[in-house]
Amino acid sequence: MAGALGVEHYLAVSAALFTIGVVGIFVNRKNIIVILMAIELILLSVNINLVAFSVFNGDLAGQVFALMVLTVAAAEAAVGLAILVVYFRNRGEIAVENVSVLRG
Amino acid sequence: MLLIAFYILSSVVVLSALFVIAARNPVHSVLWLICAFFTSAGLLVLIGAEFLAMLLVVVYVGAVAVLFLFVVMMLDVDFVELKQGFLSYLPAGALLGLALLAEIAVVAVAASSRAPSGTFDPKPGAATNAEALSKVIYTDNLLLFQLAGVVLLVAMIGAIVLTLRSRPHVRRQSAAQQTTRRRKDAVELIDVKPGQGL
Amino acid sequence: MGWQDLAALLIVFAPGVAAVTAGLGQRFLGDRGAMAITTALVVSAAIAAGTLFFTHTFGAHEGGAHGHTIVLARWIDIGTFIANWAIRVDTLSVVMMFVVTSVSALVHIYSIGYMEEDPHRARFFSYLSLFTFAMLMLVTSDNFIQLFFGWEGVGLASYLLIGFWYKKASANSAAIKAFVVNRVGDVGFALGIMALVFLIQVPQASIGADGAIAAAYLQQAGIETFSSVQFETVFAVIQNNLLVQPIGALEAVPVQAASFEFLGQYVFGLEIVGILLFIGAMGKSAQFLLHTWLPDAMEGPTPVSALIHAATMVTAGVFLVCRCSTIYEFTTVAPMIITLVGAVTCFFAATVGLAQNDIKRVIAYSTCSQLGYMFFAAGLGAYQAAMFHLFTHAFFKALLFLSAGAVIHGLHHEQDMRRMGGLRKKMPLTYVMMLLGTLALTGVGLPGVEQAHVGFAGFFSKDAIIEVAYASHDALGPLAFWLSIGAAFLTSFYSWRLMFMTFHGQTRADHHAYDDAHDAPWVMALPLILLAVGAVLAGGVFYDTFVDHHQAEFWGTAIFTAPDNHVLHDRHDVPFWVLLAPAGAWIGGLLFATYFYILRPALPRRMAANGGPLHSFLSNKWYFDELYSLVFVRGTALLGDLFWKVGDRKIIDGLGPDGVTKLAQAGAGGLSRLHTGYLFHYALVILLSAVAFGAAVLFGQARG
Amino acid sequence: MNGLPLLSLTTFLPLAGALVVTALRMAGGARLADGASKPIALIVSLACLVVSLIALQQFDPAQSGFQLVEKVAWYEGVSYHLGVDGMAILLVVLTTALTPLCILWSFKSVEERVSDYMIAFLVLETLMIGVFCALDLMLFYVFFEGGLIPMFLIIGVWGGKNRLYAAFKFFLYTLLGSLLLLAAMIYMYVTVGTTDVQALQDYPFDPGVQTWLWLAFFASFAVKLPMWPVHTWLPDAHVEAPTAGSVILAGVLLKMGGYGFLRFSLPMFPDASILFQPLMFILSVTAIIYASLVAFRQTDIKKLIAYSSVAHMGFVTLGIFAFNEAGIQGAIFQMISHGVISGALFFCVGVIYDRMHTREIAFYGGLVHRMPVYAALFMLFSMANVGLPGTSGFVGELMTMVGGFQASSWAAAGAALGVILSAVYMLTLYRRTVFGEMTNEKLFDIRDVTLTEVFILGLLAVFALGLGVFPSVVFDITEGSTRDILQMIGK
Amino acid sequence: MDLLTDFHSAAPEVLLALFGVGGVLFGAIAGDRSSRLVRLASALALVAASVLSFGRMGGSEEAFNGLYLSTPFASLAKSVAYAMAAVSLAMSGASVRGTGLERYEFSLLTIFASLGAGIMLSANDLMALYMGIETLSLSSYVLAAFARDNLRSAEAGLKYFVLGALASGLLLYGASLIYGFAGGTRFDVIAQADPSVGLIFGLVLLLTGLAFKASAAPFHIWTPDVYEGAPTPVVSFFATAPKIAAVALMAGVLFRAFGPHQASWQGVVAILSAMSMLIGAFGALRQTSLKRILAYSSISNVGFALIAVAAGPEAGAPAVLVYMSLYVIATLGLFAGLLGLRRKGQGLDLVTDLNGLLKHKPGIALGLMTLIFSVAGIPPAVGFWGKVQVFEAALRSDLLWLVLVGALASVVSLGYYLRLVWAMMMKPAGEPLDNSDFGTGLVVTATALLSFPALTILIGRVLELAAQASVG
Repeated sequence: MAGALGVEHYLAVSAALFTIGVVGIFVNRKNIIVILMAIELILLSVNINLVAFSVFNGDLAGQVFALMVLTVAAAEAAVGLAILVVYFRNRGEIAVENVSVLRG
Repeated sequence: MLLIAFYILSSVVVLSALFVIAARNPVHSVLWLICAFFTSAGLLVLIGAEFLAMLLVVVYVGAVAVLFLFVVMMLDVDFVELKQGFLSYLPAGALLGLALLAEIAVVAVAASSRAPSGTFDPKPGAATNAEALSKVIYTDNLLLFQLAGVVLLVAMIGAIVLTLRSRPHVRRQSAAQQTTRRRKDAVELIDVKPGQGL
Repeated sequence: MGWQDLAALLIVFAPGVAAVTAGLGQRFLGDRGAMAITTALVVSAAIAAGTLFFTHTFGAHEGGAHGHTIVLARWIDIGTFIANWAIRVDTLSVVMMFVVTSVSALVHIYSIGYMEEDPHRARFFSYLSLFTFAMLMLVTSDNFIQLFFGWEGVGLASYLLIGFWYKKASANSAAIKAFVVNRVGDVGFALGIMALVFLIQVPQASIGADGAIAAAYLQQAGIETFSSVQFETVFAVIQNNLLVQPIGALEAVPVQAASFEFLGQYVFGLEIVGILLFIGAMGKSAQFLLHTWLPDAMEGPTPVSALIHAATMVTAGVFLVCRCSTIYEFTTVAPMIITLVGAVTCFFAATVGLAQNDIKRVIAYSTCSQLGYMFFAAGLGAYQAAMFHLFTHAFFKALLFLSAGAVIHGLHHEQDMRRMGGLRKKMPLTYVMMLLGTLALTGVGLPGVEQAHVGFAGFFSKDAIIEVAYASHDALGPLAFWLSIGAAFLTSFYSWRLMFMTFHGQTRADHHAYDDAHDAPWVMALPLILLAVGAVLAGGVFYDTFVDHHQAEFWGTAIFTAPDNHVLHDRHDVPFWVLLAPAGAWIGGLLFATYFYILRPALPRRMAANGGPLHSFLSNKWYFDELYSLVFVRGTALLGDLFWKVGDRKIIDGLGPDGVTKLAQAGAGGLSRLHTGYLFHYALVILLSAVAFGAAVLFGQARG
Repeated sequence: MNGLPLLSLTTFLPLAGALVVTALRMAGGARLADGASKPIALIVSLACLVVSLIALQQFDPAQSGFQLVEKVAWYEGVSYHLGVDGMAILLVVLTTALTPLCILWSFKSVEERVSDYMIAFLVLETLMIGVFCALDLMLFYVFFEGGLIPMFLIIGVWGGKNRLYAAFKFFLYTLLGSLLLLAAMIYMYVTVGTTDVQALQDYPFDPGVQTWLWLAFFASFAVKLPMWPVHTWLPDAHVEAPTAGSVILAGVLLKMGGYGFLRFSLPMFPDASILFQPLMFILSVTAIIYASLVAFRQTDIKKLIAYSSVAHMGFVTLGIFAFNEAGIQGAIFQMISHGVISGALFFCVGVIYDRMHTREIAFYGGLVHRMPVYAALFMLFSMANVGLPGTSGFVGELMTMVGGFQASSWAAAGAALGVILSAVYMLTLYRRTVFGEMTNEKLFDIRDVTLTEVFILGLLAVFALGLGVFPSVVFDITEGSTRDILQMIGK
Repeated sequence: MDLLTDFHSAAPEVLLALFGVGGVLFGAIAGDRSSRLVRLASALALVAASVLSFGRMGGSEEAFNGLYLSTPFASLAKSVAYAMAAVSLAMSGASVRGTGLERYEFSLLTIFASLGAGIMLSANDLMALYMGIETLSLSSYVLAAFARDNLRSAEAGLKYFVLGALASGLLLYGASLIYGFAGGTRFDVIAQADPSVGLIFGLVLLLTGLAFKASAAPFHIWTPDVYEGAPTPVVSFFATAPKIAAVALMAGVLFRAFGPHQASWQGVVAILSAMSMLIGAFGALRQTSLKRILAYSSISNVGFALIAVAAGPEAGAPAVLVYMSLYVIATLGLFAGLLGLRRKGQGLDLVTDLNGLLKHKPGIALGLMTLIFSVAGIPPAVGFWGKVQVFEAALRSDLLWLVLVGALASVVSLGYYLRLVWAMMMKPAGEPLDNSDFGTGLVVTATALLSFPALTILIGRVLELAAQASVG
């Protein structure tokens, strides 16, 4: 049914997404929201990985795992955005470059 | 056929992901993110993981992405000056990304040379993918399900505790107060004598 | 314990008690009390010592044949290394006790007058007694360690007394110099003791019938190998040529042939022991190269110079060499070195004496020179002659010093002979005493008429030595002989120079001082007279006993003479001119001195003024002080600064703790700067690390 | 009497005293505690001295091996194991004898935070005694390193101007060495399964392993001793420490290094010890000469004496690594003698420091005019430090050199050079401070030693002379332990 | 599949979860006035959970279809973690007063975080592990930003969140690879898998995530900032339960799931350990903020604990437990001092604020000094034995170089520990401090007495317990 479609294809996509997400986190210097989105990309790549492994191994655990990741991603987004809002209220901006009161 | 679909979808996924981090306007980023989720859902459908594909759309696009949009709008950031200097950091980022990619590639090559032992099956022991999943989620993986609940609870408490502000001077409606209100509390009859005032 | 033992105990400990009482109790006793106690105790010791000496000398000789030891207490007792507190009574120690206590007693008495005006008399007398005690411990020791105790003890007393006037910077420097130079010698001595312990390791098996003493000792200790620092045992081992097995040696060899590695060289054990011990003697006796402290020591009060730096302490080196006659009899190099050093010193010191103007310094160089005589005598095997000269020298040199003290006292502490002259009339007694001393020193007597015993003390002892030098078959004998003749001439010259400059001619003194000049009071005069008696008679009276017919019985086992050593006997066979040569030398010296200082008194002053390399060479004491100051004093300071400021601070601390601290701080600063506070930097760090770890593991996986 | 755990009692009596003072401090406030702490500390330390003397009396020098042993299991392979041999009991008594003197001294010279000071001192005493009594390496280490803390506080709180630097240097330097010791110790524990000293002494370590273990132990003990070139903490620590701190530092703490070599390095790693003998000789002789030369150029009295300590400890290592009876006996004797003499010298410095608050040599001069008794005592200790026969300093130096000579004449000759130099720097110091004219006006009113000071210095003088004249008192006691050590090293 | 059995096996966590949910309901009704009550109740609940965990030390119990495994090792770690969390929560009372932190959610989030820690420790499956981590993390993010009107707190929360999410992502990606190559998520399944490149690479990424949670260098980078910015009571909690959980989890995962592949990860852990020790030691040298110093101290101490992890299961497991327990006890005491001491109503912030503590509060100063020496591992304080155990484990596994690095780090870190002692004991007294409440003194004294002498004397019992927990 899957023909030549193999797990490595999905791994490749996932790897690309993962890399983009990772790079996105620190290439971006202006807006924290984009960083949060990059994190979502990473989680997406993980999900693709998990599902692919799950399906190609014929084992459901991966899909359950992906389900959990999905849930957590949502929760994480909520908490992350809440923190962002708190930060914005205090600071009045969300530029990544200026988040450096704490250092040294 | 499947392969063609896969290639199309996957290129869209990767491109949209790229745009997510490259877009000048965060609103555009969110939209590209939604696009990436949609196409990923398509990728999942290709291998029969329909239930998760659906969840991806529902949870991500329906909840998370909208949340993002909401916050982006709410925070009313001056977008003009943002995104400057993106390019100057790109080489370093690209280099690191390439290194990471190379490592994963090594792993992937190893993976393809030594294919996973199992057989392709998105719905082991069940008619549909959703059924297969539903059989295990509440039984074998009860603990996880409960913990997911806890995580969501924590997220909820967290979001509320951080963002909810009880403003003491804001007048709020109090149903109990309204219903228990009696006439004598509200109205006072005063006999005003002319020429005297109150 | 016979009366002799009791007497010996009294002799040794009376001064010790005196020192402690006067030192600790000066607050309660007061100056007079302290002086009274110390003088009384030392005088009683002197009387006891005199009694002991005279009975020993003129009594039954068999008593002196074998010495004996009074053990007082255990001192150091580690395994086979045992040194006791003990008093050894034999001829050598009896002679020394007599010399030490008698001179000391006279100096004590003399000091009562001399130190009259000093506010710290109690301290002074305490020191004097302390010195006497230490010196007595030295001479009565029965082992090397106790000898060393006394050895350094007299050094301490000398240090304290030279620096007695602690306000004077020069006195302080001189005291330190004396102590340190002595320490150099002491270290040689200490190394000698160590080498001896190293060498004398006698395995039980090697003890035959001959080693009776050693065997008994061994049984008593109940051990297999023993070493010793006790004279009796050590000398017995050497004389019997027992087998010894130096530590680390593979097999036992006879001690006289035993050799071991010392500072990288393979050397004969006894030779190295002998040389090292002699280095100790050189320091104490101010021999050539280690002589520089003695003239400076004249900074101390004059009685101190008489007692310590003329009569007793400085002769300890000679005593040591004689004590160790056994060692030197079985070695060849060590005695040659002694002879050489002694001969050179006797001449060198005499040359320097020519050009000194300080009255005490002249006598000090004279002492140095005379000690040289004693040493080369001992080096040539005539230990008896050395001891004899030591004995006579004690009297006439003490006399000279005390007389000089009387002059200084009379002139209100003027020591420069250029500001003296013509004192003969002002202080006639002192003049006579000084004259007697000079006659004794220069060795005036009738040569060749042996049985008549006509002459001053120095005549007998010094001529005996000169004859020995000629008679000796030693390769260095002729050198010693000619140097000693030369030195005798120079001695005569500078002695008379001293006499003439001080007592004759027109006075050059400040006229107040000259008018006030007077003879010494009786407390000072009495010791002078007694010493003069000694200076006149000691030679003639004891000649037979010490170095002639009765010497063998007299010395008994105290001095060991090898069977083939006939030098004392051979000296009787020297040609007549050899007997006349010393006389010629002193007459020549007298004539020259008369010419320069009586007939043409302006001449030497002009010579001194014109300088001339020879004069400045001599008056600057061959530039030894300058050389040592440059090499040792400056060198030490330089090295000290180098090690401290560069070594410790820059290198050790700089590279060590301080440097590391700086490095750590810098590292901390770097880390702190890396911690920019920027999210993307943090993310970068995390990702980079992850990638790096991944790469490392993949690489490792690929390889392994 | 035999039933009493004498060593534990000796060890922990001071700690109990410290707890009492602490309780007072917490409950009654600083003022009350300050007043009461002095008599309490003195009484406790004297009681401790008495107990240690009883222990000494119970100790039988004729027996070999450890005596007065107490052993309680602590955890696997490690036990609370106390016991002493001749060397240890003497060092214990040295500690218990010096501490009351230090405390008595501090009555006057410590004015601030008296109760805290007494607490620190008593705790320090416990730890020091523990070091010498411990027969388990782990226990030893606890005491050994624990001692850093009170000493750090003593230097840091009651020290001089530059105390921060000195206290940190002291702590970190010694700690670095100790940690290597710890690593080696744990390695031994892993290998043998126990840290019991006797068991480890009996265990035949492989020669290659011995080398490394020896080096690790060396790192610790060399710093503690201190040996050249890791000695530089000592002058700084001494200079900044209060008088009593310097006394304890020089008198007892330095001895831990020598004790460590004798108790552990030699018996446990005989092969390595022999292998490193040349190195130790070189370092010892370098220390003797180098430190003496540096001492000669010092301008600070305490620093000078500190460097002299470095030089004198060089004799200790020289003797120890001679591997013969004379050397080791001499080394032990030298440790005790140095404890007395250097302690006394630091007290001597303390006398004038308390009066003038400076340790600059140049400040002083001509003290003998105003302080004749002081001058006499100082002279006595200077001479003892120089190693004049008749004082304890001589016996230690001579015996270590005799021992050293038998192993290497070079070493002995080098050490002998140090003997000359010691005279140079001590006499120069004495001359510059005590002799000469009194030129500094500030000194005109300086008072001679008080009765307390005379008592303390006099007592030490008695010991310095007594041990010099009758050293057999010590040798008889240490003979057994020396034989044991030599037997274990196979010589 | 008896649910009751499962719940019984996981009783401590079930208790916490139930309490948490109940607390939410109660708090919602009672409002912020109830915060004090909720806090006390939460502390009690944690104590109860601790006791329950301790009771489970007897043996291993599997539950929830093998997702959950209660090992003696985990039970002991949990017991300590819960107890410490309880104390940290209880003592936070004084310091949150009047800072806007006095809200009941604070206690509940702590409960949930502890629950997450507990799940982490008992996880026998990658998914359970992940859920545990996320429960803990999400609560922690919120807690860090809890002082929401404070910019520093918000920034701390933001940084913690962003980096934490990144780390989670790495961890997850690693987990997905492990799942893919091992064919399962259960630890026992993973343990039986062949060591393929994918598995090992996944492990590295997983380790990255775990190292982040444990704040092991170089993934420690968030720690100083978050410690500095987050409210002190929160930091004191961070230093206890999550720390133990993260380190013990790392040990658990590596020992149980990757035990057979020790050769692959030993090097990584050893490097993590060495870097942590060194960075923790050097980083703090020039810091002036107390909390930053404590952050570096925790990094360094985690490094020491990781030595034991690198040493492998046999030698390392008890050492990890002992080390972390002793460290956490002492750290807790230190935080109690920091929380309780105030000057003119302000908490202590800089090292110089400690000046002259001995004069004003001799008891607390003495206690804090003991605790500092315990954290630094100087005998006779009990922290020393942690160090000994760790070094012993390392030497049993031939990791001498780590021991040497540890020794170096010890010396360097003493540089700043001594600075604290210096400030407290030797600096001239500053302004007098406010009266601290009874609880502060109690906690400081109690932890100090535990650090020395109680546990020093009873160290044998402690070590036995740890050994028992690691074997059973």
